Amino acid sequence: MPERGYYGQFGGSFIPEILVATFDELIQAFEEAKADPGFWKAYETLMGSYSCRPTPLSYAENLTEHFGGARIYIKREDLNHTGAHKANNVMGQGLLVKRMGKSRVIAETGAGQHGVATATMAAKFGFDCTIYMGEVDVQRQRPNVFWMERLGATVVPVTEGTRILKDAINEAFRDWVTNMDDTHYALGTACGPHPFPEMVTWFQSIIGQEARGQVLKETGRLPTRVYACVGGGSNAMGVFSGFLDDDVELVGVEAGGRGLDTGAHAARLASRDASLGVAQGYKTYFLQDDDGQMRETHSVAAGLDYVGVSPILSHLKESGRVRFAAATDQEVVDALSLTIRKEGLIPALESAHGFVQAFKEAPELSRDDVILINQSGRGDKDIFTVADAFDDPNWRQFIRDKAEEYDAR
Amino acid sequence: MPERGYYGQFGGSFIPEILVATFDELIQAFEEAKADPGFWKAYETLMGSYSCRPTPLSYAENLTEHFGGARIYIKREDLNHTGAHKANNVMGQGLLVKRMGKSRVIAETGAGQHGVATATMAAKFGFDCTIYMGEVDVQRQRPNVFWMERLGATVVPVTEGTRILKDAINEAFRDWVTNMDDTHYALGTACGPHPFPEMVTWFQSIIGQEARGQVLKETGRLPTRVYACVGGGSNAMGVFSGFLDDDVELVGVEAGGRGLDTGAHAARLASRDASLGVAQGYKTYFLQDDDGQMRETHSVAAGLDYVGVSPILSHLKESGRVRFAAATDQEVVDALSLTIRKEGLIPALESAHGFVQAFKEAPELSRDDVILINQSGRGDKDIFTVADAFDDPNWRQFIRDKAEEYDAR
Amino acid sequence: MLAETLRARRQEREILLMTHIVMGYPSFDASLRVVEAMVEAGVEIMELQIPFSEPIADGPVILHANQGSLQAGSTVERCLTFGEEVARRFDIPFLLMSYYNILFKYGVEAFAQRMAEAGLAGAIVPDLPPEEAGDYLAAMAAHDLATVFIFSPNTSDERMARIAAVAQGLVYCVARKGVTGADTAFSDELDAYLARCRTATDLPLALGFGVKDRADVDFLRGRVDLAVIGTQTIRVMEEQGVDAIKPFIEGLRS
Amino acid sequence: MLAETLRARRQEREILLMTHIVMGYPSFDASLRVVEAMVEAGVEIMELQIPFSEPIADGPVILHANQGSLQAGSTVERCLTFGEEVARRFDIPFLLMSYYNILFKYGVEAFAQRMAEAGLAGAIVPDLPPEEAGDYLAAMAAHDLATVFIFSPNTSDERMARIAAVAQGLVYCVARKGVTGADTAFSDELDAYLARCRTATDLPLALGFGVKDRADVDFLRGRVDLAVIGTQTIRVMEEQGVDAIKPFIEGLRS
Ligand SMILES: Cc1ncc(COP(=O)(O)O)c(C=O)c1O
Ligand SMILES: Cc1ncc(COP(=O)(O)O)c(C=O)c1O
Repeated sequence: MPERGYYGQFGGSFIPEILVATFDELIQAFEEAKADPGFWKAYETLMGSYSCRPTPLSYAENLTEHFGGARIYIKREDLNHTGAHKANNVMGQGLLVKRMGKSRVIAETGAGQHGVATATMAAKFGFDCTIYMGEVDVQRQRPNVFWMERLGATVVPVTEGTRILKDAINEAFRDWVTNMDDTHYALGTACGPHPFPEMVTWFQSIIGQEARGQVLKETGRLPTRVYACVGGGSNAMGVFSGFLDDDVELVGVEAGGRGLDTGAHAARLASRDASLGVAQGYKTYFLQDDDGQMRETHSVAAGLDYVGVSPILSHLKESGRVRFAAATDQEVVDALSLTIRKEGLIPALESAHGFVQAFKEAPELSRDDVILINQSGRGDKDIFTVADAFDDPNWRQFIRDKAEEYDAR
Repeated sequence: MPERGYYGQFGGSFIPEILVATFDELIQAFEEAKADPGFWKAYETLMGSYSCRPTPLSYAENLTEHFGGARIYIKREDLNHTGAHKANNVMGQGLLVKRMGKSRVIAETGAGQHGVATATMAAKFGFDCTIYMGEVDVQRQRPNVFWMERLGATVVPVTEGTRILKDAINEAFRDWVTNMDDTHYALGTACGPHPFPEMVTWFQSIIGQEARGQVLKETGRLPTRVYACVGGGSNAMGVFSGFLDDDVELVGVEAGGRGLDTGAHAARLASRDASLGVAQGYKTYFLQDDDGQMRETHSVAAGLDYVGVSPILSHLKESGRVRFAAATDQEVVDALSLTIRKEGLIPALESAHGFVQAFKEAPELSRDDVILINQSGRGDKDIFTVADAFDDPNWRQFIRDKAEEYDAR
Repeated sequence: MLAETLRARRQEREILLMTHIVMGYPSFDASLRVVEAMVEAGVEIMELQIPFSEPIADGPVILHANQGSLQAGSTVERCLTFGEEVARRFDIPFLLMSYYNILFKYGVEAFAQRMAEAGLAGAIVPDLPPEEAGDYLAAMAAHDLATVFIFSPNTSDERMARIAAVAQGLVYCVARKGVTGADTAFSDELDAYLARCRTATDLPLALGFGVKDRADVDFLRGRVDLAVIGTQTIRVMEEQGVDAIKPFIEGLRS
Repeated sequence: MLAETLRARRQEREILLMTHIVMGYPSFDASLRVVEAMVEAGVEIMELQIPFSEPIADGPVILHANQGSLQAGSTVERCLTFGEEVARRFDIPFLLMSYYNILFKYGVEAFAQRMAEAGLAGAIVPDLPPEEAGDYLAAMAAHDLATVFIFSPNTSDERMARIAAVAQGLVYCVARKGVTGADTAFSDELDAYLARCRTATDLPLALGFGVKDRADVDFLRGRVDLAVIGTQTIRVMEEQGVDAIKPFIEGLRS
């Protein structure tokens, strides 16, 4: 029996018996791919020709001046095809699916970002594709649903449970349990049963590999600190991977929502509200009640609005290797606003969480210090959410006018 | 007196006397920059660290299979920061503005793409920024207005004339005539008075330079044909620049709108409806009436919806070096749809015009042939327009629901 | 002990019935009446599911019942009390069924102790494969509780043997891929699979997933020891009310 | 010839007035009544603008008048007929003003010939710098028409000389940066600029852009030969009607 994927006490593989053989097959395919240098090469080639890897490292000169402390560098995952780091994982899994000879992919999606990325991968590779998405998310993220449909994917609104991301994951597992023979479940983050946390991290490690080399080349030194937002943990693990063995402080930033003391947040590692549990196939910190029922979470950023967190990050938290913080919705909007104005960059609301903490700490550091922020995605894909976050009256009027125009048809 | 920028009988500099000195200064700065190898180097460095140049060349394997003719390659300008080739021109002009010591930039915008790019450049360089945009476009392109405002730009709705792109250009000139001392007008395409056609082409030539090397490296040969959409002509000139001296057929594709025989189009070079004229500071083919008054144009793609066209392209048409075709709105939506499904790529509606003609011609060619399409921008920035073009009822419902949600506040 | 009980019953009847309810759905009152009806209708053993917010292996009907129960306010404690109540009152074995997090949060040892005190016979935990089950196996063994595990059509022979080594009471054979509640085509194709199951263990075999009427049960006669009726009883209750359950169950074998 | 006419008038008056209308705005009838009023009020010369869809150098008021005229259906032909009509009827020189595309599409030579036949004195084409004006200069010269060019505050001395070499009739001095219609601060700062203009040419100098009332005209007395009233008469007409124009013009110098 293959390795079960534990990181300290976290991880594992808590799956229905019917899926065990499928996971065994996946683990084997993944192990073979890892052992085959040609596979990583093919992955890099694909990402270099279809997406735009290596993504640039941008020096945020104006923000650096503004805060007057450490030099701030930004890793530009927003420039990936489909607009976020999600593409890395998905295209990697696509190659693996081809290797396994399967013809269909399924995925969960919350914000829609991973759904669009998966539908894109499926179009490119010629796979059938079904995306599970909580009904609440289908309603609020219609633009992404529109694109998934154009890409040829079937988007299934999940009407059970809280009708958001975690329910979409459950539903994807239900599909997989039925269709595992020809279907691969392309999980979107470094969570879930083994080998997903490791596999997603592996594909995302391309971020950290590139970033390490780029920072060194650009500044002649390693960064003092690296910041990344943490939803499931894939972009954070991706960038952190490049620096785990270095004397570099790693900081994960979770969704503080309306504040850690309000309960309306999604901070598993930065708050005291989470506890160890087993759900969705793996063991980690979950936001759950005393009975073990999962709680509702809240974040302005749909992609961070999740009850669990990568078991690898739980382990790195426990071992002290990664420090965790939380950013509130309001702080996120402010940091986003500042970044747009000062640098002409539009981080995704998710990514902006990392910026918040970096901005808090940059002034404490000196000009000799370098900090690196992972801009996991671009915010212009989320105009509806961002416009609401900024509470823009002109936007509301535009939508009303548009609705009237449609009504008049 | 500096060169006046004629290409055959096209081009020139028909400007009010008050701007002559400003143009002289600009021409001089541009000539100096061109002569300074360090300038181009700085430009490349900026585009490599802030945007993601070189942009990839993607092999469209599925489309190639689908059409069964020439191998189809796609130059990925959609992966630029801000989502289109417009960034190349704008960042280049930004460097020039810095060199000239000015502190404010203005620009016209139609679709909003050039406006967002300019506002981004201004944020990055710390310039004040005013964007002129026809009132009609402000209404239909609100998302871009939203981002420009977030980027710190003042967006001025132009309420005169037909209230679209050409009127915004006039208005930008009116601003410039007043504020030329500290202000640069960052024109968005290879049109307008000298040196704009040449200067914009120069910055955009980075596309063709890269693409030529990439196609050669990838296929061991030059493309048989290169396709690009033509609004003002900047992305077309950009990619064509790389192949002007080669035995490569260059094809520019204009907006055929509802059809060339309906009058509702923007085909200056591919239709017989245009004639030689002088407006907005330069001489070229314009869609105008017998009195010389500009006509209304139409295209599903706002960025191609313009009365004039680059004087360099008019010249290349006259000399026979570039062939021109037109794509109708319906053909564009179909080509867009196919490209999304087959390749997971979402070209902008503008860019999709180039795809239409390439798709018409690919089957006539053999597998030995290589064709290159310039994907000038990404379509997901235009969800409102694209959703309308696809006539998606779910989208309309989403907007209605959203409007109700806002009404209920 | 559970295995013996079931074997004894099997002497009396060619096929046994195991039924399933989600405790607290739509209410604990209703659950009690359903258990009563089932026992009266002669079922030999029952699964009592403690609802979980993420029931990953369950199909829409049971999923919905999980949520309904939670929304109505059921807690783990209330479910355990209910289990104790029915175990004391009715003379058939009851299994608890839930996802591992429920046990884990409760404390696996404490959970097992509580089960034993309540007079329950054992448990089924569908997301707990034997590889992850060390603590659970120890605790259940310490309290003489049956650890029911699952075979599936794509469980290898080798793995079946390994599962059988830790299974207690009975083995639950999943009839097919998929979640609970979908139709299963009962055909001879099943035979090869069930033969493999039979070779792997001499525990009583229960077959579930999609058993819904008398024809299905007839088909299973001679092939397995127990037929599991899960989703279908919830459907009957939802569509025809609690009173319809007894005749439905009786009709499956009469 | 135009220069002589103007110089002669300048003997009689310390400052001449040049006024401007957009032909066909709001109607050709109105335009005719405005010309009449202006002539009666004693203006020495008038600019008649043929509207263009892209009047790049004009400010909002004149821009709006261009569009209003076009929307009301005015054509180049109608404007030329109007020009001919007023030139025959009133005994002052009339200049055509328009953007180059109007002349270019008509055919520059044909346009000049038509102007001459109509008895017009010359033209101002604000987007046609001398460098681009080869055909135009030839055609205008062939028909003895004045080619009015423009000086601006940032035109260099050297360039003024080059412009002066092809200018005919008068030189139009733009008072400041900006488009027509905005306020101009008439101050001594202008003097240095006007001195440069004066050095560059001995043609009559007209100063425009922002001249709006008697104080402005008074200021220009002795500094230039002509004050140009452009935007302000359109404003007066729009706000107070055609009848207000005559008293307005008369008030500028009385
Ligand atoms: C742009 C972006 N960043 C971050 C995340 C969070 O995911 P993860 O923590 O796996 O990187 C998401 C998820 O949708 C995302 O879209
Ligand atoms: C994506 C894209 N492509 C093409 C164009 C047309 O401009 P040009 O012809 O200058 O490339 C535009 C203009 O907005 C654009 O946004």
